[in-house]
Amino acid sequence: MVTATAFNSTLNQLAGASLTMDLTLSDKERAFQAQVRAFIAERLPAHIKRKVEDSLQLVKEDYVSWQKILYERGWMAPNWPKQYGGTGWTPIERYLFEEELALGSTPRIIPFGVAMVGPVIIEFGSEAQKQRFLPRILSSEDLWCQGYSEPGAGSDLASLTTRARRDGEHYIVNGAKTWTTMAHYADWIFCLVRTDSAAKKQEGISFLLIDMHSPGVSVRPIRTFDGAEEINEVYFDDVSVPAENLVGEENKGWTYAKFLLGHERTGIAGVARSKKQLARVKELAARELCDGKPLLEEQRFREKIAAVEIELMALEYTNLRIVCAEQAGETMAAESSILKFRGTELQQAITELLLEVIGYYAHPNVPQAIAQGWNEEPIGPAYAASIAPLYFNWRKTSIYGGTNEIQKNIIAKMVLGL
Amino acid sequence: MVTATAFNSTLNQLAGASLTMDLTLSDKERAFQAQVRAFIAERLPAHIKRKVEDSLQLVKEDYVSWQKILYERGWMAPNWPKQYGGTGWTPIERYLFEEELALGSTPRIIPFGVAMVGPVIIEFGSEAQKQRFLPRILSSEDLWCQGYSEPGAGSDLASLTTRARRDGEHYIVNGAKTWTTMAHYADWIFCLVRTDSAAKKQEGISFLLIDMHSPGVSVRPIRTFDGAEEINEVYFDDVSVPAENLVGEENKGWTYAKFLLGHERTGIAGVARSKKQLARVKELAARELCDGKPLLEEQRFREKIAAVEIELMALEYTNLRIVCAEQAGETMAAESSILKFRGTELQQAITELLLEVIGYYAHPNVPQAIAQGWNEEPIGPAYAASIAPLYFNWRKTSIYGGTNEIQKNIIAKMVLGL
Amino acid sequence: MDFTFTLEQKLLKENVERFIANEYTFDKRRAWAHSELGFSREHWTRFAELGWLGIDVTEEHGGLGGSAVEQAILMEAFGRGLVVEPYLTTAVLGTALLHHGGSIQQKQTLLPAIAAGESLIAFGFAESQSRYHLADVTTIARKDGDGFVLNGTKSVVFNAAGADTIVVSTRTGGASRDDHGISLFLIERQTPGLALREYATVDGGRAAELLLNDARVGADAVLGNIDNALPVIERVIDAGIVAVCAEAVGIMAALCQATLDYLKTRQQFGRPIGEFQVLQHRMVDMYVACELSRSMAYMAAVKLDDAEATERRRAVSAAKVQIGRAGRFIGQQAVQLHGAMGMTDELAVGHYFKRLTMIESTFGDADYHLQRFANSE
Amino acid sequence: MDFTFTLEQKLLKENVERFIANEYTFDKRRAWAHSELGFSREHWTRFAELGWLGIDVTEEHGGLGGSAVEQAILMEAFGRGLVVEPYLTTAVLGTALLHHGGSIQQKQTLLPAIAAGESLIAFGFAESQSRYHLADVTTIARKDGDGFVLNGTKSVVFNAAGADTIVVSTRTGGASRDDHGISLFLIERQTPGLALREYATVDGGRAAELLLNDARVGADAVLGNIDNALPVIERVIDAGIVAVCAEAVGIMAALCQATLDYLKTRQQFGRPIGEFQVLQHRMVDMYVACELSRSMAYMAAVKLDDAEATERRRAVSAAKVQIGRAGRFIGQQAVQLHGAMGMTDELAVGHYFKRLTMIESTFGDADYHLQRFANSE
Repeated sequence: MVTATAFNSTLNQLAGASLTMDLTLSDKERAFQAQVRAFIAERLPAHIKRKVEDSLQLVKEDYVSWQKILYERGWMAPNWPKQYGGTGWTPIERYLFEEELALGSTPRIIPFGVAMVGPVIIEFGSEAQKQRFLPRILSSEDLWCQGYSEPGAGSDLASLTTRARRDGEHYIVNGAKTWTTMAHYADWIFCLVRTDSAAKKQEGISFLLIDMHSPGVSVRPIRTFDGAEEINEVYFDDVSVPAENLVGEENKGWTYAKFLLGHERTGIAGVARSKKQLARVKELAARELCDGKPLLEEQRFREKIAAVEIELMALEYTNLRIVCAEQAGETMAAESSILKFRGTELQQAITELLLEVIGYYAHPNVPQAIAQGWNEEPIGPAYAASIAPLYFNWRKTSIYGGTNEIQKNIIAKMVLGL
Repeated sequence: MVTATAFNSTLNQLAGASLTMDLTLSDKERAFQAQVRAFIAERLPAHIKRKVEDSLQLVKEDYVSWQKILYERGWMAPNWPKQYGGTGWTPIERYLFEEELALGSTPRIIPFGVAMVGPVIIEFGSEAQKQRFLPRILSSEDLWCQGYSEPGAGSDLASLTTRARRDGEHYIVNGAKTWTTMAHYADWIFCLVRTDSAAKKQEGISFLLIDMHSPGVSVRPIRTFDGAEEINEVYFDDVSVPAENLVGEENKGWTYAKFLLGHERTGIAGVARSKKQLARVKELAARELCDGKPLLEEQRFREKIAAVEIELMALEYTNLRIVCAEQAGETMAAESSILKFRGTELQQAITELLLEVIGYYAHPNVPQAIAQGWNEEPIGPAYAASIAPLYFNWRKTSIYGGTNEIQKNIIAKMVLGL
Repeated sequence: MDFTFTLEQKLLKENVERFIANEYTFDKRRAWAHSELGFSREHWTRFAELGWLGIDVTEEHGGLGGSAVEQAILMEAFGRGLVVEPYLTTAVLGTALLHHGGSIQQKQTLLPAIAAGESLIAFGFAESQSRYHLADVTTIARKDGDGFVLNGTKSVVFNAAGADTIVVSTRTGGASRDDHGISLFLIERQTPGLALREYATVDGGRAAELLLNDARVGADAVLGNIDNALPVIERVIDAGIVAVCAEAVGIMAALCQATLDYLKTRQQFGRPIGEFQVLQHRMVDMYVACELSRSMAYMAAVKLDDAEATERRRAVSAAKVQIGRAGRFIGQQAVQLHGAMGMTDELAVGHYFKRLTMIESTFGDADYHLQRFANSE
Repeated sequence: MDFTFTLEQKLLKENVERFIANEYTFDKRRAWAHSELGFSREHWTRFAELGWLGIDVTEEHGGLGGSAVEQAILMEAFGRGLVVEPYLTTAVLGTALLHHGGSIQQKQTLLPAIAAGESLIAFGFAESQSRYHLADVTTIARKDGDGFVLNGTKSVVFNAAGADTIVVSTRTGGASRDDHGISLFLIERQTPGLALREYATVDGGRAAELLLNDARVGADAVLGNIDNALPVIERVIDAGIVAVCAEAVGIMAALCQATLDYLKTRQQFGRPIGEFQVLQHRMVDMYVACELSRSMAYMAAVKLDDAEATERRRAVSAAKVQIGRAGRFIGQQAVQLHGAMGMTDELAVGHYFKRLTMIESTFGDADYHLQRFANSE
């Protein structure tokens, strides 16, 4: 953990020892990039690509079919050790891979399995758990969701009240989880549950894997104000969970949860997806008119785009510094919090630009137009329908997964020692 | 004190009962305004006016001679009750008066006497104190300064340690005050001193008036990084102060200090001075060139000025709402904190624009050029020399008199009930 | 100078606020918004009875002969209630069009009907290429005998499908984007050649794309002077801006109140989240932004009626810039401070945010009005 | 790809940081800044011995043949020390002028002298009407026999009075602000007709107004091609931008460190002020702004040497925008968080702030470079 000396360490340590500072790709890296790019171009189904490009709604099948394509290629879990199905790539290769996924307009990988519970099982799970769960995560046979937040415990995760009572070879779980993204798609949920209510807040919490198809589990969708239905409440009513589904030790769940938070760095900033989206801003601004000329020719708007583009460059090269330092073998502190809060701020800024581009055509509410299989004549330009919902929906990015305020608390504490 | 219902009260209560909402001046108000304007035009010495217009350094004589002119006219203390030499003006007339002072490029009135200690003496002082001090404040025979902050106590005023020990008919004062603006000009200082060190923090503090010419008082100037020498440290070394100079009761000084904070509303936002300064931005931007045209014709810069101008309008009309509500007999809560933090933010924003206008000519450091009696050829445009020092010096406005962070704490507590 | 409400205005304010608080609950509002008509006819009749629809109608035409300040008081309360009735289009834009462009005959016919709640008006002033520029008009009105034949498309015409009369801006002369050559026409809803494609809007309202395909109107359909309607359009849109600014202030105040309540009640880490200083200061910034916006909305309301054209334009554009920026900040932060709760469709917060967002672009966004302001001197 | 320092670079970094920490105290710096010369000749000799003056000088001319990254490493440390020695003008701008414009003869004469610390260079590229536009040149160079006669004024020429050779941009053809028709000349400090008016700058440096009154130079004084010097000037100024960006990063880091230390030690209300969440988050924003700036400074340093012209310009302008904005924010907030202490001349904080402020306008402010970036595609 890095403290006050941070200004002279961590990010500042442009570590390693090569011949020259070089921001161009090596031949090997370039070949890798080309290979990934060609694979995506060849294998990503066109209808999925179009949905991603136009910010239309993806359904479960879109995610799963793309993940299976990656799985077949062996590229589903670049963040895993090779022995469990990882790729053995360097941090830079992983970064390039993420970038190509974004630039190629692929669906996001659902993170709950491969990026979240997977590493926890690999690090803390039993051999049996590894053999049972990891292959099915890789193959997308099992989809996962995350049972952390509760109605009474949002940012203050540790005050959770969902209880798991030991009863012979089982835990009996009662309680509720909320804001559970994709619970309606999921086969499994990894949960933080209270196993010792006498213990202090963060102690007495365990990390439990629960089959969503168990009796007593029910899911209620929560509609968000943009019109989407992607989050849910999950209720546990005397759900019986085999004790073998406990990860690690009882009452040590908080440790595993902390491991998970901030474990994933690559891609958390979303730079490549933001670059892609910013290119879309320019494309649409070239089509919209202002005083008879393309809006993109309006100096004011050009500079507004440029300002965001520069901020994005700053985040991109900071991300690269972190990746290169990782490549050089450095351990990191709260970098993921920096990448997350700046990344989401810029993602949101870009949706604001999109909204401004389309002017009055932000007003029509045409949810059918962004759903699967709509073929009617659009209202206004076809690209407009998805933009206001996107702007609204994207407000979540600074809230979910730890609000940006929480991220700053983390940086203040872990990096600055405040 | 207003709490959570603030959104429906205070500012929202556009109180009173006239025939129509009217933002133009009545005939009577207009006549008043004309009278003030004519007086300033006639009586303000030209060399002082020029200094104020060009943000040059004012010396003691400039302040005093202008204050004496106001005093002769009976306009030195519009904020005082008529019986003590006030003007008997309405809040709107006082607002108009302040505005004319600003637009007429008069020096600021030194606030420590007439705006600060004066009202405290009027409210809490003895009859003898009133007779002794008030006339000499009005006539500028006595200049005052403020002894609040101490080296160890900045925002946390109540932790002050300057002691006053009662010794018969005197207090013996020991300690130091700091950041004391104009102490080097002052004849008197009003001080918060600790008279009971056993009491809790805010109790045990008294409000004492100390003659700066007393033996044991010494003043050390503190140079600020802009090059100015306007603040000081004031040391008290066994200074003997007659007990009759205690204001109100011993150990009740904190009450009087709180009365003083937030007592003065008119003019605290500095809207009129900011308008004047913004006009100067435009004037200079019309003289500076950019691509062979006046910088003011550059759309980008015009809009940058416009953005500040609009923010200033918003503050101006909010100030007017408060003044009109006061005129209608309403009591206010933390409005002065709002006016102060927004006012200083905009004052600072305008100095940033000035800085940008002059480009490279912010670099030359020519302190003589802003001091009295410099007649050499200027380096670059004559108006440039004062601008960087002004920008630097004006950083103080969000610090002195309670930082803007403290002002927000006050609003959170007093208006929002947080 | 008096920047305070008169007794009458206070009374109006109390009345409309009581109506909103007691009868315009969020659940009912949702139901009306989703109804066939998109709003409540009962309310509309009630508005007429209370005189609200006739604020901008002179007494001789059966109205109250009020001012933009009274309209702003109503709109502010309507903002708090997220009112879906078409007050803006009929009782602000509609009446303003008639006042500033209407003939004696047109006024006599329509103003009493508006005040009585019997006639709804819509105004089509935008086109797909026009963005916020009111002179960027390509819909053509061609002289044909006594009357005119109209062809073209108007975009995002608020409340058009429910309107009895639709006013459209057309080009009768000049090149595209010329100030000269713009004319206004009153078109009856049932006119052949007038087709609408209606849709819901993201803020719970209704709008339509309006297609004119050889729609024929008589000479009496001309509103104001042929070729010289731009000043009328600008004046009318300025009235609309003042109204939405006041509405936005009502929304901002409601969001501030909701957020403040949430900060005081929501517990995290063993205390109300309102004890966290970062959230306190954010809340202060929201509160101050709201109050600054309120000052600007009412300032613009006063100047709309009282000031000459340049000063009016500056005041109105300044208010729109202030409110556009404050609205975005307050809307986003209200959602943020509510955390995940703020994202739900169930809470009113998101719906306030959506309406605020739509107000941002209505009648020109902050960039457009900053430019208008900067170039107005 | 490798965005990390090489072993050599790390060594350089350690050396220069040790030099600054041990020998360049704030008090000493103040004394040197106020001395007759404005800097320390001893240091200059030391810089030469350490090879620092020859980073941008090829080995054949007695230098190290290093890159902009090494210069940036030095400049970052110089920022921390608020170094007053004329490194920027001589060892960055001076060497770049020679590299990109100099004849073999000129390089052979001047580069070894620069590397050895024996020759100081200044560059006059701005004029009172030019603002940041490098082609806005009105100083005239008229052909006269074999040589040229120069007339005009150059503004705010950094370190001119101490320089042995001053390079100036002049107009030899074309109309004002034309890209074509700009030429560079090397002028010896003692040339008749060259007059300087020297002054201190607010950041502790020196500059001068440079007056050319029939100053005559020979044909060998031309640097680069007659009439076509603008690309050279742009390239040289880009190198200067990278250098001041790195310097600004050093200053920002120093301000962040000083502010963080202050937050941890200054007690108010019975606890360190660093426990107040608003100040914690402000400090986080400062820290992150500093790190983002560091990334951009080194990115621009790499691209200065490696990229083609358009990409180089974009990278350099992007860095200048980022650093201009971050610098203003960090500078202002460092003063603010130090409270009244931050206003004193005694503390280094205000002096860092002043230098950062001057860097904002040096070689073009954020607005200028945002425009350059936006129009570069």
